[in-house]
Amino acid sequence: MTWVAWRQARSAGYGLLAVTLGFTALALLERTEELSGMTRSLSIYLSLFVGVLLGAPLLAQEFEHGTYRMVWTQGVTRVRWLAGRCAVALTITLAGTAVVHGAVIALAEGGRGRPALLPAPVDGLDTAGLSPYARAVWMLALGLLAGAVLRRTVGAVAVTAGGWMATQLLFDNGLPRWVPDGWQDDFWAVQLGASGLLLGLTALAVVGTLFALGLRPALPVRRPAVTLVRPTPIRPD
Amino acid sequence: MSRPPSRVAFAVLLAVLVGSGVVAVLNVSADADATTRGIRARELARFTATLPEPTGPYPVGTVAWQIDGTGRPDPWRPGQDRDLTVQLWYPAQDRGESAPWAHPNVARQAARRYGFAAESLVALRGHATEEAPVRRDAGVLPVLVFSPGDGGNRTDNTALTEELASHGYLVVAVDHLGDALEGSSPDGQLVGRTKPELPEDISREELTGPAVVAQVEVRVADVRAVLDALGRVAGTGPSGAPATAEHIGVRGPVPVGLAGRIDLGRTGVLGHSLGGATAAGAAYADGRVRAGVNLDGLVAGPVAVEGLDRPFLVLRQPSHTTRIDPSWETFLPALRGWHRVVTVAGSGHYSFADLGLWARAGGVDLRTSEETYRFNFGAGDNGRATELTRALLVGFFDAWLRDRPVPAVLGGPDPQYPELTFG
Amino acid sequence: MAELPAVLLTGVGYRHGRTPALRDCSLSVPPGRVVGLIGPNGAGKTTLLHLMVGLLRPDRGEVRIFGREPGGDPAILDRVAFLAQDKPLYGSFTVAETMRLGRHLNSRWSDELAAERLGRLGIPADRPVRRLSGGQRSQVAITLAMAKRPDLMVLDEPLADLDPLRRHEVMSDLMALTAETGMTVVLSSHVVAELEETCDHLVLLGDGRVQLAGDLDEVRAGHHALSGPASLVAALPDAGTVVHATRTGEHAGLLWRSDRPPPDPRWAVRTPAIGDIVLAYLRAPEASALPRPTLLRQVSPGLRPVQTAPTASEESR
Amino acid sequence: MYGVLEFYLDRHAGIPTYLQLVQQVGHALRVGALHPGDRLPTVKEASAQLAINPNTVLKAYRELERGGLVEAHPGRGTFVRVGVAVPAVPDHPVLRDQLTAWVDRAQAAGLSADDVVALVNTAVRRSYPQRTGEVA
Repeated sequence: MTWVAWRQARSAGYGLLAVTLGFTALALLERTEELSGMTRSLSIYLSLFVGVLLGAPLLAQEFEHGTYRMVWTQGVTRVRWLAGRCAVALTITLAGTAVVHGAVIALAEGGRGRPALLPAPVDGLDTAGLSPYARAVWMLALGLLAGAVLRRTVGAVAVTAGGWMATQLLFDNGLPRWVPDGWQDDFWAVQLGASGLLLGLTALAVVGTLFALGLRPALPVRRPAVTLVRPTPIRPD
Repeated sequence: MSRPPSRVAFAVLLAVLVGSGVVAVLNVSADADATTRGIRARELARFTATLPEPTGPYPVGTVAWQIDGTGRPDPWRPGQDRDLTVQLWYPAQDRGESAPWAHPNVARQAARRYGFAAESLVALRGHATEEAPVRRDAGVLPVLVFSPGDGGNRTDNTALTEELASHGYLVVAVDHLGDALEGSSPDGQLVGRTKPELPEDISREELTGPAVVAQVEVRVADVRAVLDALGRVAGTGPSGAPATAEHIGVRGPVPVGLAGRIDLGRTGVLGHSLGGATAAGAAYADGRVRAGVNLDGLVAGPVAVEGLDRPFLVLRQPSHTTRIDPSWETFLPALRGWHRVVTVAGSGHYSFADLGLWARAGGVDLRTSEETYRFNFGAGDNGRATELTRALLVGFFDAWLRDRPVPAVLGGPDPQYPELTFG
Repeated sequence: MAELPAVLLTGVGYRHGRTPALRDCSLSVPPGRVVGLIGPNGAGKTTLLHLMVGLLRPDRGEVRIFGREPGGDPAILDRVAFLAQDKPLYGSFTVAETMRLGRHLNSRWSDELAAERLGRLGIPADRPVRRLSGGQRSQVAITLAMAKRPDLMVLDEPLADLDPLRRHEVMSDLMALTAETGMTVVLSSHVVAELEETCDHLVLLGDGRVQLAGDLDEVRAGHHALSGPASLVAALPDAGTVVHATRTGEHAGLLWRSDRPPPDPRWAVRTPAIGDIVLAYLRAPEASALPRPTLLRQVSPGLRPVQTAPTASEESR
Repeated sequence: MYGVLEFYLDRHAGIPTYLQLVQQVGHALRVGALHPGDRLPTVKEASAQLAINPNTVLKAYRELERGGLVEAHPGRGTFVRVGVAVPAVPDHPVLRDQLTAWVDRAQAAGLSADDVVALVNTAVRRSYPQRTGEVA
């Protein structure tokens, strides 16, 4: 399953690799005062790429090309197939996010010995700490859900992009306002709170995806017990 | 059972996953660390802020006044007259208890803005005695009006205003209310900033654009209103008698010996940053002004093109060049009176304000990049920068308001002042 | 233990949104049969096949493949191959990669079978699927299904887009594999002639309902083409049913369903061709001849559902 | 391999497929294309070659077995019975030669191939009234 999942994610993976390299190049460019903070502030777009390149087409393309009928009738259950594909997509997502995050910290800002932007927990909510990872995972899951429900790549991409903007709005405007006063300066409280929120949304999206695929996980469905009986032969007179 | 194990693919996947997990943990902890350092700097900057002792021969007295803006509408507070608050420093007869640097309301809020613990600034005292009688042997006092930087308060440059007072000047610093971030009435009631904000990343062109010009114009009018009010104070009351001058539009105690000692015939203006532009503008607009100093500020309005025919001093930090400030390109060549452009090596923009003295101890650097820090606070010792600025200001005004010889510090390169370059 | 039916549908209903696609479909296919699923376009063939392979779940009734529910059960997934009508494949995969996919996802996969068949058909292994001709793509898809070595092979209109030579190739390989493995095959078509030589079991689907289902010989033996005076029609015995009748003047021609021909010697009796039987049923959508399979009886929930398929003990009762 | 016998299918003959296979085995024996002891194509080979249901082949072979012509050796295949007594045509060279000469004469007399077949069928029907099929 691993190979199949990787083979299917390959082109999206290369796309994301290119994006990652782009960010690394940006980070190397970010050496002058004018560009200070550029890589970090642009890194919010990584999750958009994750959702649009990796998440949205993952299921939408299967439906659009009808290949789900081929792959779901192989000897591997839908749940296992989806788990395999998600595992690979998740790995690519986390690796890409880690590389870009690392480029921000080590290349763009590490050279100057201190972060360029105020990474106060509330201000740095969208680019610092755990939230880039939580955000990327959330976008992946949203892309999956959109693909499973809409079954069209273009639509799924559009919904995912819309979801990204909504998330961005939430992080820019909503969340910083709602953080209670005492937590404003507590990095872990703010990060865990925000990431927890996103991971909660992710979990909902995953459950929604499973439902949309007709898979009812973990919910014990009580089916009426059924017994087969032979019909009593009726002797014609 | 011929399913070939895809162990290689699985192993690669696992390795990448574990690897990125490790990198992620390192990244997150680096961010957490950086953030925590930032918070620590902001939260835990508990230090003892100090101001250097004035070097002049006289002790210093201080008092705050409200100047009524009767008949002059306030552009930043529609429907109100443009009232102003000013702080006076002057040579005092005796040295008494030092007054606080600023009212606790002002100090607390400024500390919060800088990321200092409130006590650091609330506990800070200058070297002036409140309402002290004016020094009798100081003679008639030349007047210097000080305009602080954009958002600055009347006490933001106390290290300089006290110094000038200790050398025998009446220094009047203005709270441009509605512009000052922690502007306040004489009794410490805060008046918020209501003027329209200039864009944070203001472009080179916008720097001399109409928005800036309009704001400087308001400030210039403020300075002229202060001069008018001082004129009214100078012309009242018997010499030496304390008086309250409500009928002349000035509210606040007049220190013993002040009335009649205000020599508006020898008036200078100076200011920091946007206040520097105000100084240049006031010198251009008001014939009463005989000399002016711009401390690392731009120039806006007609003066930027037409220049001045009176003595004018420009102090700058090394990064403030015509490359980032186009106003100097036309202004400097148009100066026709005695003038100097003096660069203070190692200084930054806030080296000309009290904040520069506290930047390191207050940990302001931790939240900006090195380059931004250098622009704001310089690479060198701001104590030394303050020392040099004081010497330059005293020397300049002594020369042009008191007819003393131009001192060595202003004369040109001097081995005693290796930090100063002229051009 | 008695052999479980390869395919067992009991009272299956399915709706696409509000439109009913299948209504009360019941059928039982013994293992080893080659089943022709015949019906006009839109009769619900594809829906029925999707239900069989677990791509859809019935709204009502039960689907059992070798006694188990299809779709989620890996034991069944490994035993069932499905070829959808448009023969979907990943266009970016090469032929070899497509086969590698089959090998990775199926435990009974035969590399030899795949390599032999693709080599014999001259399909280049390193070419991406999207650059193959339509016929070659179909052959790759069919190979993917065959190399899985399924116990039940479900093919939706497998011959629709193939020329006669390719049809022969496909059916030849399919029949060889059937002979070799004894697998059950279900293939759909709207052309009965296409399947006459290959099928031994017929399921006729009309308008979402199973009209006719059974072994081809039984179907043939149970129907009689009668011609004779129209006046005799009313006197036909009750033990049979007129599926379809035509009248020209005093003469009547009918398809008569019964175990034996009518006793009246004035009828000219002929054994009808399977194509004629199918045609007669298609012309009379209300007619149906169902060898009623096993019935389902609901047991109150809470009782342990012990059996989901007939077992030896059931059989011997 | 089934080089010995290759089945063919006449889809328009109106004769059930299994019966065509049965007839072809009988015909092959008569013309000497098959000999006692020869192996018939396996069910897989035959159904692949003709693309027909293996059960049809099985049914034909069972029919042949019932007629005593062949016998199945499980695991090895289906073989023509060794002791089978077939009035094999090769055993009657004189009759064959005479028929060949007769056909030559009919051709010389201007009869078409169809005419010849019709004549032969008439003769066969007269002498073998129990038989129903056509010769060609």
